[in-house]
Amino acid sequence: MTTYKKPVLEIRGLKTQFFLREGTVTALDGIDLTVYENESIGMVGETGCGKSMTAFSILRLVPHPGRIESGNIFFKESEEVRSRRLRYEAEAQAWYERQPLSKKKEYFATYGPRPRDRKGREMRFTRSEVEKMTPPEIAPHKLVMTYLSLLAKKIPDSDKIGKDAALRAYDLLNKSHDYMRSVRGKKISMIFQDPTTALDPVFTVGQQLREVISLHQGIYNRAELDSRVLKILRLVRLAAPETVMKQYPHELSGGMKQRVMIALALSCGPSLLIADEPTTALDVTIQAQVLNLLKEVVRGVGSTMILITHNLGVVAETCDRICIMYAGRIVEEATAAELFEKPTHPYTAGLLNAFPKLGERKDELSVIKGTVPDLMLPFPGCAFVERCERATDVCRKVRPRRVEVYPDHFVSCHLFTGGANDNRV
Amino acid sequence: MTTAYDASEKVRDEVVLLETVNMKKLFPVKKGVFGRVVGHVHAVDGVSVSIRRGETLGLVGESGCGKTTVGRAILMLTPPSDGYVFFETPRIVLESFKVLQSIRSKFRQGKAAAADAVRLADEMGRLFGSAGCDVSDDRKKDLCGMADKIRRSAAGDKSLGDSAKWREAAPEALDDALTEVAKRYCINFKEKTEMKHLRARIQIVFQDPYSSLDPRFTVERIVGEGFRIHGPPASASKDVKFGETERIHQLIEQVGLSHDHLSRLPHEFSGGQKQRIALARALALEPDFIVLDEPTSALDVSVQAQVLNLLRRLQDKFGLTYLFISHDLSVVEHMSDRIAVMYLGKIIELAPVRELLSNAKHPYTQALIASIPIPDPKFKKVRKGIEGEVPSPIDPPKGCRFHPRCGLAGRECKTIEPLLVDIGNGHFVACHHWDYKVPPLL
Amino acid sequence: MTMRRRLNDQLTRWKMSGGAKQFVVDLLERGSRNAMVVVGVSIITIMISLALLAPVLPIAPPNELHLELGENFQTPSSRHWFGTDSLGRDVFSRLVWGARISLLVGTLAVLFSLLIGMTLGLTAGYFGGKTDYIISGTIDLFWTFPAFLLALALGAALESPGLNTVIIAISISYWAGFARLVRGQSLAVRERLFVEASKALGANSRRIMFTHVLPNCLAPLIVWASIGVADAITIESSLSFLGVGTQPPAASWGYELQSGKTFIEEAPWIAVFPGLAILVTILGFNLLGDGLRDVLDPRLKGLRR
Amino acid sequence: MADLVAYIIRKLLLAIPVIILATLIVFLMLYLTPGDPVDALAPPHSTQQTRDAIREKWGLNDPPWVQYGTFLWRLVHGDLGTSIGFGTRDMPVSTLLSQRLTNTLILMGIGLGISYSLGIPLGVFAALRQNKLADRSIMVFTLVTYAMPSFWLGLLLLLLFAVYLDWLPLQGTTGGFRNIILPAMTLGLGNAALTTRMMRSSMLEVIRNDYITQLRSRGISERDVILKHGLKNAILPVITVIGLDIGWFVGGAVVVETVFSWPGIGLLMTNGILNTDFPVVRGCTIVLAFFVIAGNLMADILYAYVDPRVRLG
Repeated sequence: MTTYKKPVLEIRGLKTQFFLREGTVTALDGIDLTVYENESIGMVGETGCGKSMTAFSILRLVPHPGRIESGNIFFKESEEVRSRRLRYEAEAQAWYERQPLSKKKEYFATYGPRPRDRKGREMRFTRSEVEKMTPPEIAPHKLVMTYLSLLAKKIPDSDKIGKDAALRAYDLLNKSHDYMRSVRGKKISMIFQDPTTALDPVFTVGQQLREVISLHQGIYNRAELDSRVLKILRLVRLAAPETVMKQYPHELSGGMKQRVMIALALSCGPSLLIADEPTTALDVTIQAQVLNLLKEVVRGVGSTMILITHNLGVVAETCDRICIMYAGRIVEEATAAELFEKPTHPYTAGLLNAFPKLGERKDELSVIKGTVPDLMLPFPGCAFVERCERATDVCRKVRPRRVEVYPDHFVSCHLFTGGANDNRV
Repeated sequence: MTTAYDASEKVRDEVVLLETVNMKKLFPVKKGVFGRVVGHVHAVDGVSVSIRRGETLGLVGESGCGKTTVGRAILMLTPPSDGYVFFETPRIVLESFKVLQSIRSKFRQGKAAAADAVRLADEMGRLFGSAGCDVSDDRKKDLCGMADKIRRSAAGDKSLGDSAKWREAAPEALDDALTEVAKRYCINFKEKTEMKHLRARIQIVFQDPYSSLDPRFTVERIVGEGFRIHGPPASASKDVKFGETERIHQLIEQVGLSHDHLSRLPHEFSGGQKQRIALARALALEPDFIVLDEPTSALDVSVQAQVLNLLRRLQDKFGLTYLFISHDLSVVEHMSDRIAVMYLGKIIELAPVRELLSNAKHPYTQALIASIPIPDPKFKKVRKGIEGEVPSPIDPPKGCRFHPRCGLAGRECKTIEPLLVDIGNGHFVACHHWDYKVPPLL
Repeated sequence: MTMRRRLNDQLTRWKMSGGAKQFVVDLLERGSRNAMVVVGVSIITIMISLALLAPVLPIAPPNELHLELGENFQTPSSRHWFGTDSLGRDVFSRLVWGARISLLVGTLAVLFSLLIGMTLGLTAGYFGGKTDYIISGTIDLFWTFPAFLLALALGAALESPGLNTVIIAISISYWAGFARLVRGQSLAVRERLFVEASKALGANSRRIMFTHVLPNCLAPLIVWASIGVADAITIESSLSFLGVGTQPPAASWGYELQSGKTFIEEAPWIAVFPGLAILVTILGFNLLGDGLRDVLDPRLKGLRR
Repeated sequence: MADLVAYIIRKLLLAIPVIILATLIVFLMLYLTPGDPVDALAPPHSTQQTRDAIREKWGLNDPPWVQYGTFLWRLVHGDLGTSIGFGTRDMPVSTLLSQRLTNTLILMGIGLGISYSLGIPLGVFAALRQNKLADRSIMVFTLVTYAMPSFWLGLLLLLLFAVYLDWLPLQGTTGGFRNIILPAMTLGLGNAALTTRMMRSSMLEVIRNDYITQLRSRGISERDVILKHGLKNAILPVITVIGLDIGWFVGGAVVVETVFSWPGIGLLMTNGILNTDFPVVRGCTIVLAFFVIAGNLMADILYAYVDPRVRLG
């Protein structure tokens, strides 16, 4: 009884890099994610795994010197266009599957590392070069080119997704800055981690809320604006909203500030809400209050939420689906119940065991050995290989593809791709 | 034959590693042109807790509840404004001390009767007559003499003259006795030089690994700083040729780092490694007691697990005693033998781990446990959290400090402050309604 | 080649040693990569060597008068690079000799202010309480009061104008910056947890001050001192320009400018070149200071003057 | 608003000890002068009678604290003694000062105006073009401008605009507004350079803050983010140093007035120094010190007005 779920946001092959003097940091390395309507999806990972960067990339607010290098972010696609795109993608996938393993590495942009030259720089191809590399009898090669040519920052007219104007029209990465501004705050809204630093200190709460409401809803009448502000402050259950409206952020407590932040994010009824560690800076009892509020309000507004956190407990209670991120990649994706019951990726399993659980006291927590890898170094294979107990040779060399191990449960690990047994490498 | 007697004797001879008696720390709030003191932040307001050798006491609470101040006050980093911090004190001394204190408060209120004077004299006699109390023999003789006179005066012996009237003499003798004991056993009454020696035995690891290491010092200097202050490590118990360098190498290995880390500067390390360095520094002087002030809250989950395991291992190896301070009840539960819960400068509940989690009595503890998100979606409970926020510690609520947020609060909660009472099983709670039946939590 | 390798080895060893040596190597290494520092150091080196070599350079004596017709007001030429002044003195020679005075005053004044400031700042930070209250009040007063004006008033009131007067006046007016810096830094460092840890190990205040606080003040002090020399030179030349500073016939840039002002229409070079000399020197020290600030401690960007 | 008023009152009260200390220092100046204090106050070659009268008037035989009291008392009544310099001999110092006060205020006012109206926009502009050519050129330009001694800059401007181009008068006040342009420019440019650099670094710091990203994430236009939110936050550090700026201007005014013969208090002071006219120098110092104190007070109040967080303190 699989009901059709309508996707709000679909991310494909998102790659974001930071260009520092010391080298290039790959913060996001080919993220694929589908967010469906009215669900809340949790993104979990440790510091530097790229979970916040995903949020900033969606809003196209990647700070300098970072840049979104490639990928697509389809927002509110029409059903017909989406099905067409999925068909293209399936064709490309099928073609990819047919390739010998050694060539897979070279070609596939989304699932594999980019081809590099001898000095380790990324190679960029012209169209003719790609055609030369690609066997002519394979039709979907053009899709490969999409990804490769996106790297080259231009869309040739021969590739399917690139050429399909209807498809491109939904890609946020193709939009003008003005359009993005109309999306931010109105259609996609964000809640920040630390409410003490994320509210402008020299404007009152009322001023900040009024600014956003009047910008996106075209209301300029002061009285009406004020009534809207009060309404939204009541929605987030702030006691004495009239007073709060006239106060500056520093006069509020942490929990109140976070409520104001939620009010700001919800003020224009966004269809997607991204909450980046909304409770990390708060105390545990306040965290419970804020989480309850978030759940309730999001459901009430009929919005979709991406909840980013490092706390497994928070996602377990709040989210329907969970993505585990590691070193800029999504390593596992499943429904909340499934993930906690059947953690499949070794990292997920390690993370779950390392987390001290209330009422389940153990003599020793199981640990994941070592530390997070340096994102400045390229890893051709699996990012977790250095810390993995079950790593094999193939893990070091080939990046694992995303496979569906159980229904709606995806994992990127060679233990499940069959790659571990692949001796063609 | 008399095993029960033996056991009780053992308890009486036991040395309590650390005990705070009614410890307070007030921070003045200044205002105006001339820095007038307009009030006090009651950061720690009468905390009495005792820590046995080899155990881990967990201290939980939300930000601003004073848990960090407790740790810092024990180390005299912010010396307590009032109260006593006993270190390595025989239980009999502590017990007598508390009795004497209660008698003193009776005298202060002017409610003392002759019977109290007799009790006082008995208690003083027992305390200063025993060998367990480590006070110079002269002083012991003096004080026992005083006690004797008071007893006789209270018994109606007129031969001693006016100077020995128990009503005047008793408070004086009490103060003398208390000061004498405090000077010998309390950290916050020690002289500077004595304090310096004690410092080697009580250490701390801070929350923020980034600012707890001097950015200009190499790891070797950081770990060896203690030796520059207290001289080279004691070699008596170890091999004869056991110098500073060897000791530093040993320490750095014990915390899971390697020798080539020694010449590096702190900024080259990750958060978890920095915490290991801080731990090595704390261990250098072979302390008995370490205050762990949120040692893992700045770390990621996988690294946190590594550090927690390391702490456990070191405790077993060196027989360390920990005060583990954290806001995270799950981490505290994992680490501790007993847990104390703080709210607005007071301990409101204290119990062994299992007892506290399965049988929490204080509404705040219950709410705290209920607020913790469980990483298991099967427990998608409707949360019974608490409303409102922690009031300002400058002007804490009268009566029970939790009453404005408490669902059980009655009239007495608003006026009478509940005391920490023993309800059995080593479980203490400060609530007028602890007996109220609660639904099971987990 | 082996020399170089040995030097490199030595530097690496120092780098690993921590403490002062490591700081110096770090400073050299990072400084040499910063363009501002390199330019600043080059300018300062040239200025200092000119000043030091003044007596042996093949230039005319600075006070040699040539009152014969045609010898004064000479335009710049190969014989007189920067021309001659109203008394026929060689402007270039007077500038080189003037550099001695400017640099001497600048360095000494900053050295004295540094001493006063560091002592008072450390005292305030070390003792805290009432002592701190009084000292920091005084610091604030001197800090808000413009150093130049104070130096001018002092210079006008003090016994006899001259080099010593100028140095004293500038030192008295300028120390507050250093004191503020050291006090602020020592208060900030004392809050840091590594100081708490040191206390927990049993270190006394003196040890904390000298092993933790002072080394952590070093970087900002160096930055501040470099900018301070530039300020002191500005003040000195301004005072000389107003006739309060160094007295003629000693060659001082400010005084040269003042005397050139009268002939600005007929002989602009007499005033233009001394100004240029001041500009370049101050630029050199400012560049060094700004560059070092970027290199050593980017957080100091908010500091001023 | 009540907290703002309380803040102002507190600041006013705190200014009192500062004023007392400043006057004390000025009072002590007399004892730095060589020889008998009377020598500094009495005109040269004056009779014993005049000298005695002056000694009597300032109570120079009294103990020091009484002398200080006398000095303060006379100061409060506007009596700063009489000039002993050539040409202004026996004129009350207060009269001399009040004649020149307006000129100095005009000069400083226009100078401040130039420095902020130039420095703030330039700084913001440079920050937004960080490390681009425009930013680099502005940074080099400000570095050089700041290193220029003001008297030299003044001379160069004179040379260019008055001598070679002959657009503006050389010096004096007869030309009306045209006279003020060069002195005010000379005074304002150096500080404009400083303000630019400060504004730039402050802006760069502010736009790295979380709340700027938060505002962007709400779809607020870049112009509003920078000019409304960024500017209001970034200008705070600039406001905190307005007090220092005024001090800088007071010092600069002395030099600039001398270069351009602008008849203000600064010129009076320099002439006083050259004429060894101690009472005039002392009077000028007091007035200029009051400028500095008042400037600091104004800056504090302005800061509290702009930044709501300060008032609590």
